[in-house]
Amino acid sequence: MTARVQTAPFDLAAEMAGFGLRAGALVTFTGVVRDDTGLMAALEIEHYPGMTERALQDYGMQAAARFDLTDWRIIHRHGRIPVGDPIMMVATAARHRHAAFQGADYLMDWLKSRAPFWKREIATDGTATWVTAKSSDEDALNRW
Amino acid sequence: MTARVQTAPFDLAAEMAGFGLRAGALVTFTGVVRDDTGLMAALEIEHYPGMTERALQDYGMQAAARFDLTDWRIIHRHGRIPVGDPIMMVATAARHRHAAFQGADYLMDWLKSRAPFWKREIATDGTATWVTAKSSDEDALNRW
Amino acid sequence: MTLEVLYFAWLRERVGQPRETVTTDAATVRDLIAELRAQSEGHAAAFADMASLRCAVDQQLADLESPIGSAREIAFFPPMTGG
Amino acid sequence: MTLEVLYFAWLRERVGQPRETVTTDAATVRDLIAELRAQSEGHAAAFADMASLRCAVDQQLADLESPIGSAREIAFFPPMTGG
Repeated sequence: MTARVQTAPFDLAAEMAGFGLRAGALVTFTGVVRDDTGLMAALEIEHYPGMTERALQDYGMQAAARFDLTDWRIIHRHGRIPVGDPIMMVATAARHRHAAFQGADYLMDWLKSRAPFWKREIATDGTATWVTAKSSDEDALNRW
Repeated sequence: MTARVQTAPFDLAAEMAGFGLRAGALVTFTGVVRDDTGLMAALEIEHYPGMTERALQDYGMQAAARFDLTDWRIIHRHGRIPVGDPIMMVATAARHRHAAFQGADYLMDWLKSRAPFWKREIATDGTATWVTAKSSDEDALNRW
Repeated sequence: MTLEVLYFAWLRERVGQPRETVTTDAATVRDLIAELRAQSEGHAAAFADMASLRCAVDQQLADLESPIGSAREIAFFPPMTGG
Repeated sequence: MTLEVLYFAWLRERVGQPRETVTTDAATVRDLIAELRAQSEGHAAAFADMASLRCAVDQQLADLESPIGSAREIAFFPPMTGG
């Protein structure tokens, strides 16, 4: 039941060691910096220190209550993150698979639209462009 | 894009090394032997050699086509699996998170009800009881 | 026609063996079951609950009306409990 | 009343600074914005598109009608793009 914000890379394996030990179902989601155009070098992620940690903790606790999660973990990086690197992960543990899936899916929808992070795409030529929020992410949140 | 059936334990970390490298979204599901009563020692899983491998491969390919997965992996153990040990895992990679989540969820529903595995619960006193299929698993499959 | 018939889980336990070779002219899976059921008490017990019976013809899931055709291997088992 | 006002992402870039201390009697976030907007061209640009404006009052997401009350810290930023 932990949320962490950090610049350092994380290792899915290390994070999952001992996670949700008594649960029957574990789900992880990992978001990775993607380069669709071949022109992207990195993401640069700004966040709101103080609020971020609190928001992640809140969303984790909300998900745990709603889906009866026995454990959860949220890790989100900020700073410069090169293409191919993991950006963030969530992990959920529950007795049954649907709860674990739904908990992770729900957390992702909240993180996308309600956690105070802002992404900027850094191109190989150095130009930087703020990523625009997608209305589909807002729609996804309204499912819950 | 691999399916494996094995008696040996597997390591989520090792399985995910290099998995779905170019994708933006990775989802894993791990099923673990749960002991709700404190009376269970292990699961014993029987399968249908030959058919199992073929079925897992088929379901993986179906999920990949349907959800545009860039990679997928299914590992399912058989034989005796002690409480706390991982039983099986699926991993999916896709450009976007919803596809990765749905692909993994879909695969799990297929594996639960259409992959030729049969579970027997082995109690600490040695008694063995076949696990009965749940109608909720059949319902879950009908969602797709 | 000669077929390999396989049994899994509690069907295997009731029949008392994991597989047998049968010679049959059955057209469908259902016809084959009728013949198998007559072989022993164990067979009859294995096929007592048709609602809990699943089958595969040449390693593909099938239903009771499936034709046997030139199949080599028919398997019977309870509802699967994977995952 | 003295408040810390924080800016993030392109609002920060437009305002030209990540934070400032303001003295205000604004009752709501919307009132505060009206005052801030008058401070500089950069502020006006930052608050030009109200549909793309999000805010937090004492690190809790809020809306434009939220009362400022005894809040110590108000933050303005574009729609979040985490995950």
